[in-house]
Amino acid sequence: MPIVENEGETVEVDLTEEEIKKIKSLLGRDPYITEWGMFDVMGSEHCSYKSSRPKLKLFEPAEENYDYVLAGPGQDAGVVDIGDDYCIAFRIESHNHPSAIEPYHGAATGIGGIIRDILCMGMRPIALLDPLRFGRLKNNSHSQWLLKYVVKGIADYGNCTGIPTIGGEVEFDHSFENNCLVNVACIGVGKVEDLAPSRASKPGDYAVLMGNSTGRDGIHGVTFASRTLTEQSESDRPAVQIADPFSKKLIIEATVEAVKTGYIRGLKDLGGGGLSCASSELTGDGGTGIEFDVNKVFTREPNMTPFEIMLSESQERMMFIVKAEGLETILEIFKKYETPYAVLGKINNSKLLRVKNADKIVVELDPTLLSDFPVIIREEKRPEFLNDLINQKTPERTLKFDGIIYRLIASENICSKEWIYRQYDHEVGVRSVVKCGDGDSGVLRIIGTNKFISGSAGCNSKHCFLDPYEGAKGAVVEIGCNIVSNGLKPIAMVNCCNFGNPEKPTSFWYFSECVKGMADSIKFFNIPCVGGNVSFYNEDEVLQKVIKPTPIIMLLGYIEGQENIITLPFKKAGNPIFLIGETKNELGGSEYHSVIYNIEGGTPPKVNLDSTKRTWDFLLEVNKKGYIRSVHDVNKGGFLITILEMSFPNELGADLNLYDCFDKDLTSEQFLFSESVGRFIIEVDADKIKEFIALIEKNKLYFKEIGVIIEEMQIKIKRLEENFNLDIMIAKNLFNSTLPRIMEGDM
Amino acid sequence: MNIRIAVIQFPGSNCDRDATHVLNNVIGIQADLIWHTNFKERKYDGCILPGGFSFGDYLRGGIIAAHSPAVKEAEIMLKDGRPVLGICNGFQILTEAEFLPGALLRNNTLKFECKWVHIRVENNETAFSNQMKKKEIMDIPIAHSEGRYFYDNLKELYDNDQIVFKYVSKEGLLNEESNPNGSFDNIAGVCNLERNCVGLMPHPERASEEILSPFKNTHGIKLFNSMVNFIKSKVI
Amino acid sequence: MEYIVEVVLENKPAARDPVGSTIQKDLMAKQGYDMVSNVRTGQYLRIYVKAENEQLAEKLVEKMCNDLRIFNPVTQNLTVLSVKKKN
Amino acid sequence: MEYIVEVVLENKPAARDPVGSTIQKDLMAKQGYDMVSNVRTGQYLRIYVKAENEQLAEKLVEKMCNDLRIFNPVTQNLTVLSVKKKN
Ligand SMILES: Nc1ncnc2c1ncn2[C@@H]1O[C@H](COP(=O)(O)OP(=O)(O)O)[C@@H](O)[C@H]1O
Ligand SMILES: [Mg+2]
Repeated sequence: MPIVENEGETVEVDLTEEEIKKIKSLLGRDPYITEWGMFDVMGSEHCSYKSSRPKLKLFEPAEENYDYVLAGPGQDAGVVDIGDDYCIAFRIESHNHPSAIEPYHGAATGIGGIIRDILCMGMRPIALLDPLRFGRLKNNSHSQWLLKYVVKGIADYGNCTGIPTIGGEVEFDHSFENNCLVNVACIGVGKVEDLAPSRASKPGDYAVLMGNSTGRDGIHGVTFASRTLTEQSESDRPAVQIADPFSKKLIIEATVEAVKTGYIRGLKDLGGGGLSCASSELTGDGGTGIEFDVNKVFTREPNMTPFEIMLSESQERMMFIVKAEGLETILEIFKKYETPYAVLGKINNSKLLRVKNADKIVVELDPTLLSDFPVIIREEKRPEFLNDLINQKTPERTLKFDGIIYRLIASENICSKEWIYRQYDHEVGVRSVVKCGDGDSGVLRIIGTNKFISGSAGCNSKHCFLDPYEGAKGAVVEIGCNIVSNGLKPIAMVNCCNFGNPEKPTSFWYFSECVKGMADSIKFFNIPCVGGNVSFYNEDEVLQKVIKPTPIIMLLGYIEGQENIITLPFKKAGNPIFLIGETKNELGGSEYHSVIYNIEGGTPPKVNLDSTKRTWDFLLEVNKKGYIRSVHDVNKGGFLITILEMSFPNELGADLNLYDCFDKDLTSEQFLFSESVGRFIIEVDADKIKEFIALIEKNKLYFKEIGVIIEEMQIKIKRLEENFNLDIMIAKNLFNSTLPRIMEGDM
Repeated sequence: MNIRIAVIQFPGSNCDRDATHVLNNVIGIQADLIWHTNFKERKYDGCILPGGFSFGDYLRGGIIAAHSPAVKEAEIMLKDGRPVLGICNGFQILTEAEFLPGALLRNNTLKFECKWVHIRVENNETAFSNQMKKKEIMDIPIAHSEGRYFYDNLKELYDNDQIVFKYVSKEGLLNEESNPNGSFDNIAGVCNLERNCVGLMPHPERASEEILSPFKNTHGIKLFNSMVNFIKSKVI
Repeated sequence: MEYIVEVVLENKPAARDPVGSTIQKDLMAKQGYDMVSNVRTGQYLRIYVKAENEQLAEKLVEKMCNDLRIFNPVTQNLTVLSVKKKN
Repeated sequence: MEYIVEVVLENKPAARDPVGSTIQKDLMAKQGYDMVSNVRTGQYLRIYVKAENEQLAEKLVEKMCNDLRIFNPVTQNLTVLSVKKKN
């Protein structure tokens, strides 16, 4: 990396020679050393999105095209209006690299960061979600260690701050062995009038720094996150921060109370780039300027240099832009919560960020220079190995169907995730209406209204690996199905793109295809993308191993009226069971292939956006009419796994007659195990079958009545080439015991 | 009469709003959220120490909050017979303040446990259980990592009838499987000798509305109704 | 004068030590470290305190730990490991 | 021969210790013990281990704590406080 200097001080910067030249010419002089540090941080992939920005333009502008979007991409969090003066903020972020070397504090500070993003919109954080990826678990102490401490980190932080973790997702695959993924999402609620922009728009306002003291921890954390994890990271180790959820809880309460006074004009959290990023963005976006002395910043260690103070990424700090007349009130609130603070200075109209160390100027520049880094156009190329992979054939079946299904239900990717969500307080806040395990999404009530929101997040990395465009579309469909399954309507999306090194054309191709897939599908569904995050360099340079492409989709659901909320468990014997949506020969990337044959290839699922959209609309309509009693979308392992999952909670069985239920070109195993997306299993009220069928025919949806719920604890499968029974208690035991046995036992 | 309840907010409390919501909006009595340094007992008929992580649970759940001025005010209330309830972290605070016997240790699972359990009423003559039947079984959730009840003189608890709730199975059986954290004798909640102070690990405020209960009931509300009844009957 | 006093809080035997036994049983023994027969865990505190001399520093810390219930007498024992002058 | 090895795992000196600073600030200082200027906390382990001699006992424990990730060197340090023969 190039070394730059000024007045005898030098610093290593992760900038290209071209960028260095451009910075000098824009500034008209050599930057001071602290300014170099700022350019370095702001120019990192993590802050500048220099590789990804051209692709992210594919998402249509949310604020312009959707009237209920109050804040879109570019803000700290997306915000949507849900009526009656209430709005919802949400966002997702990755904390992959820190978690790979320090799973506990890495994951915990990830939660800390995403909470701050919601908080600094002026909203109260009310829910968390955690999509995760690790290497295979069984007989792998490294993966087990990562899972154990990542979950503990999320649990300790979320539980202590009183924010329920209402859902998440986890996949285990060898490609994540050395690069685990820890994505974290947060949802917040508030009144529209409390929305705080990340802007200092009015001269005369005060800039107040609040929260923990500034230390030497995490200097250059951002640059670290944007570099591939190599041996080099060993020496970067102190870059992982120590989590402090108790301080965060006080900061949350103090901030929410401060916002309620109406005296907060702007608000920004200190994340990547610390004080330099926060102060330049606040003034840059507000068209203003500020001058302050670094000595005003309260530090944890003596003798910190201006460079260190401006670039420290110490956790749990916020910058408030306070109306002059409200300063005293706000400071009183900070005193009540005993959160340290410093009034840094006043906003002015100089359009300059000017930082002094006593008499010496250490920063003096136009803050907008920092935010407009030039993009880099990256090369893209489809990997050659894909053709062979997609043509991979399903080996000859030797096992019986019941044996296969028992193995699938006990496999890492399909088994119950209760071992994880038990450790999360998913009920604090008394909002959780559909709790972890009861439905495909976490549903929350908005207290004081008849409004409900929900969140679900994830994607299928194996599908995306074989076909990133269809895989990303499939992710939008799968997450949308999760929302619709519980009776809510998807209204907005955020995403977290996890990919390899963008400088490598194949990695960048995966990213590019996934963004296209996401953008095309949400446009079709009329769902705005209100935010996102990109994490590149999830790649092990030494072992030449890249993660499977993982475009995590998170959707926010909304509905008014408690009667619309529906859950997953079968409710009553005698009710008929329907399979909606067509099953195709799409075993590529399926759990069947991976668990039974240990192969990754085959034809991956293709998405039919049109029929999916009509299915969603239909489901929301029949649900309103009260015709259906339980719903679960079909996902990993195929629809029999879905039926088993619905049968476990109330221990009800099913009698299935599968004759004539699928296309003649399909084999039974393709029908049973394909993971074609956009399908649902639905329990219909026995008294409403006629009405239900009439409506489904009117909507011209593909459907089959496949059987009926029974009291007996068996799933009886008839009229395939072999009839077979599944014992619900055996399957349930396999489903529930897999994770505890691996994590607490000896596997 | 106008009943007035204080819900104390310690730094790090996080079920304070939840308890206040149930008292105000479900039961319909006045409950005020009060910052721990501002609490004055005079105005209140009863008080609740809510769940959460006071002072981060750093060092030990409840220990730092036990030194708060609010706890001294609560002691005054207890001495003149007014009801004081500790839920979860509040229970830990009450034991650390020695208003209640015993201590709450790290769960024997060594993990945070968030799930619905069943508890059985052992003593229905306290300020917070007088609207329940003896041996009644209630559905209620827990969410804690330091909830293993320990006391080195169990006999004293039995002799004084201080055990209020025990963890049991759905059918009411006292066994190891129904004990979520390794508590001595499946103890989930205890009271003081005067019966006006009760602490329990489960969260009644999360079990007071049908919409939140997987069992579609409101068993938790009986604790709060008992408190209201206790306050009213004392006044009459 | 400033002193550094190291103390350890441990569970009394009756209160058990699930952390220690889990580390010994589920971690060490299973990974082949069977020469470890027992593990006990505790909370360690290093307290930096101003006092006239070593004895007083130790006394003060002991008194404070009792006063403030730094250890819970129902379940824990406290041991002073060492008292050193800070340099 | 059986040895007793006492070790402490704590956050690296440059890292924060929110537990320690909360104990110092919100418990000790507020209750009048303002002669305490700082508190650092850690996890204490007393390990009973069979080994040939003292040096080997210490080595073994250090290796084991590293191997089994009883602590994470990214954020924590391990200090052996003492090694004693068990009697
Ligand atoms: N990492 C996690 N954190 C919290 N909850 C999780 C996690 N992984 C899975 N869950 C929960 O487990 C349940 C089943 O998840 P999953 O198997 O991914 O659902 P699906 O049936 O849609 O495939 C959901 O309630 C989900 O929120
Ligand atoms: Mg689903």
